[in-house]
Amino acid sequence: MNEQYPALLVIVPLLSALVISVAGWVNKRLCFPIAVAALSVSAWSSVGLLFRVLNEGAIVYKLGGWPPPMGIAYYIDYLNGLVLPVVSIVALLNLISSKKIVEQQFPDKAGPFYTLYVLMVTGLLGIVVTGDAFNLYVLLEIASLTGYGLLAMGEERAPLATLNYLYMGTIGACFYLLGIGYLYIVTGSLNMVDIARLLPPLYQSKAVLAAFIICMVGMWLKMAFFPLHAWLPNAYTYANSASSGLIAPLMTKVMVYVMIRLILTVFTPAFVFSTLAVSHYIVWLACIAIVIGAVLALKERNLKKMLTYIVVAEVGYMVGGAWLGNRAGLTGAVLHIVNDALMTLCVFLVVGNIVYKVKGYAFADLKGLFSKMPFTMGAFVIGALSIIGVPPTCGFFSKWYLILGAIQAHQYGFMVALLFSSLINVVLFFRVFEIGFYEPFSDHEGHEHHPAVMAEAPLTMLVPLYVVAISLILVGLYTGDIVNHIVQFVIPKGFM
Amino acid sequence: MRIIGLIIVVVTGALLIYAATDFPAWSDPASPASTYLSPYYIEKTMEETSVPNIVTAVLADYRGFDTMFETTVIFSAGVVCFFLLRIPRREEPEIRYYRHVLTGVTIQLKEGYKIPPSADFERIDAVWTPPDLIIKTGCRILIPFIQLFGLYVIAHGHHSPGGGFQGGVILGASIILLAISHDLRTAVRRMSEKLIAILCAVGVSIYAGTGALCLLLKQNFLDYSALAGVLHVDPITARSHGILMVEIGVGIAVLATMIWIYNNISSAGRYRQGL
Amino acid sequence: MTDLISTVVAKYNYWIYITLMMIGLYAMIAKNNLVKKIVGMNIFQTAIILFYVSIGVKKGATIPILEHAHGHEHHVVHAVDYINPLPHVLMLTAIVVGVATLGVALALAIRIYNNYNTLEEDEILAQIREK
Amino acid sequence: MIWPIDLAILTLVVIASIGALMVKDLLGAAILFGSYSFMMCLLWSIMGAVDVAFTEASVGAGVSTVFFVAAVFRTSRRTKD
Repeated sequence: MNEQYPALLVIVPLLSALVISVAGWVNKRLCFPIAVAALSVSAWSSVGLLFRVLNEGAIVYKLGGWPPPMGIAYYIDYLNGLVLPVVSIVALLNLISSKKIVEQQFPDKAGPFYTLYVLMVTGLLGIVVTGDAFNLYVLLEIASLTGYGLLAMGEERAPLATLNYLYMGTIGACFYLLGIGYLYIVTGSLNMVDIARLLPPLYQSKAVLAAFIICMVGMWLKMAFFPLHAWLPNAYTYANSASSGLIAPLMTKVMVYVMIRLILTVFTPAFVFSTLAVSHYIVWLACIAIVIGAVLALKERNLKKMLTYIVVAEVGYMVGGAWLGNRAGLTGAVLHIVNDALMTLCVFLVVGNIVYKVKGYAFADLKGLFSKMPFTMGAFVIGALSIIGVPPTCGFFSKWYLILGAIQAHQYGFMVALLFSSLINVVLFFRVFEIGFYEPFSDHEGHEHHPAVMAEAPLTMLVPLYVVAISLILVGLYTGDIVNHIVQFVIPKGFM
Repeated sequence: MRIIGLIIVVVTGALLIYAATDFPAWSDPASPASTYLSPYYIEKTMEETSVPNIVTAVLADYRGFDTMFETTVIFSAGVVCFFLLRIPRREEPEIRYYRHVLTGVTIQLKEGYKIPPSADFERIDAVWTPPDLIIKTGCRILIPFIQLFGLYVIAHGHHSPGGGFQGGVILGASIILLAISHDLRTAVRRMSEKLIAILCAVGVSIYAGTGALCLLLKQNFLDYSALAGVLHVDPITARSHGILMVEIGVGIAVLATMIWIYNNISSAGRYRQGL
Repeated sequence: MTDLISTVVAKYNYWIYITLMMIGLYAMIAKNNLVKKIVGMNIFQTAIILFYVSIGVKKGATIPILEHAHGHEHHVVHAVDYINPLPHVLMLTAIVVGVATLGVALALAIRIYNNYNTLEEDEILAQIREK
Repeated sequence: MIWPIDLAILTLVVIASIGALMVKDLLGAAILFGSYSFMMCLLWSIMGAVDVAFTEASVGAGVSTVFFVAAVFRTSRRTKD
């Protein structure tokens, strides 16, 4: 049974999305259980796949029975073996906590919502697992289209923000398609490993250089890397909290994974770092991304928009780490994909709970939340500490590898940017703690001095939150094992 | 905003032109794209899948996984349009318009009043819709033949250009023609929204189900040669039948999605008044 | 000079695809009306399809459909005299993705029109600033 | 592969695309966009891509124009630029 895991991983959510769509018309209550069952099967098979990769090394699964260059093949090695469980578990946890939000905001459209939710997870899992460049484009379109649908159901400004996201996202996806076209016209193949085999004699050709630039610009656009990040804050802020809880932690991280996959497998680090000596400028661009992301977050007066700017800064971490060009930097980048997905999920689940109970996420609505919603704010403290980078949590360890890589690569600007953004994060989060903790007692005209009655979020929203909060600490403690067993084999031997 | 646009356009255009100088000359048979992978498809399709139309064979068999996700893209577009636009039906009374067939006089009734369906009054969308008897009867005659042609295109995808997508769109276009020539209510009465939504999911699940069937028969996903046992036929023609089953699934999915998207966009989700 | 003209004419399709793509990209960035941006997006996508299909063209080759006699005697098939079918398969997907994105974009445009009663970007931003 | 027709259609395609973007009325833009898609379909059939031409004709020229016109009817024909 377990040699069919790669197929089950993507097909079960796809088939269940269709069943949910029909169930939405026949009997609405069935939608949520089917969605949870589907995502748990795919989470189970992704963990099973990770263990199979640990035992047997890279797995190739031939779709339709045709050998790779002719047909489409799944190519699962250590890199996507690590990212797959993160994507499916993050999606499962957010799904559990989104049940109450959906019932509160659009109860009669639960069927389509869960269909789009599970289809988006199918697209993301497919992107992470596929070994064919064009197949990755089709899955990218599924993930983006369902993302537009999920993000557009929100406040009054949500459709406009999502339409801008649609324009930028379509340009990004089409640039990626064009980059694959340039590779196809020069090599004649579409399979990633096959292209990497055919590329070396062509390293000097202008078409391959242009293909690389276009693919990179396309991916930077999709992951909202600094100069191209204008669409992200509005798109994620005005969406309903169930969709932003799914898309904020996953979409940008999976795009960073695709960028690392392009660097490591398709264009091979030899081409990227030696032929193209451009990594120095991109690390500087990442520094600017981190600094601008942190500074713009200071300006915001509402919690959700502040967090979206922190997501933009985190993308700067990962891109900078990947482009440092040494082992520590790339380890930090890959580890940061895992950690940042969990951290962002924890923080956005907290926002979901707050919006569910308080119906607002501006700083004014956060008054006295520590007494009203102690558990939610407790998890928010753990998430904030992890984003700042305090040792027991996982945020510290990936930042540690990034700084180590920056020093080894003599990119001191990147190191300074990392430390600067950590300090800014401290200011950002403690400002929110201060409002949440001290605010209700210090406002003089408020006469009610009795502590606010505890109005905590329902249990189905608290349990996933605490699972994530605890996992932040566990992943932090087991970083050594993760690096030694998995991330170490991600980077090819020849890498200095 | 225009200047930024011009700068970006000029820079990307220069990069693309700079790279295009390095391409192999246009339409020369020795270019890498035409000498690496495609000769295998051209020479081996007839032996391995007995389908003369190479594009359909590559589309549904060699790279069938792509096409399954492409059908999922269409399906998700239909669900997104429904999710965004559809306003749940609240039975509040509406102003109705009728036209007396013989004299052509149009009547506007206050909210909640109806004329029972009778031969000499026909319901119209709004006061200004002119009586278009010629268009209606013309379309009623034309639509069955469009649908016949659509079915032919799906069924004949093996031997001639065409296949699931083209046939599905033509069938969808015939129902949209009905909705445009008459009015949205007759089209929705002919194919109700629930039927379309379920047909959409059924189409994609025929495709994914065929693949899953091959999975159950101990082969990799979408490996049609596994169907040889079920269809009692040798693996090569099993592949051809597998491709046909998949094309039918795609046709149904595309048919239903096109109508679904049209219904939601043209009536902006209220399903009362279409184009 | 003549080789310059021959190189330009030899790759005429690629210059046209680049101009079309730039027209689409410019329209998406500079146009003020949201539906005009959607038209620009579609032109952008069809330009990439033009690029892919012009990869597969071969001089003196026929369409990628094999004449088959039902008698099953397999005359040898030479790859040279058939057009490369792979870009056609990829572009069927790209066209369908283009329509799907168009449908979603128009649905969003209708929702925006319901909220702001206009489709001009500057008028919408003015209304947002008022609120 | 008739070479001059290919050049003629390519230039017509560019003209139609610029026209679709410059015309001041959205319904006109939708119709011109339909003609642009139809000319692209001619281009594919000249280049031998018959399946792509069939899809572009039915999907590109056919259904997208219907969606455009339906959306323009539901919003407004007025456009400033």
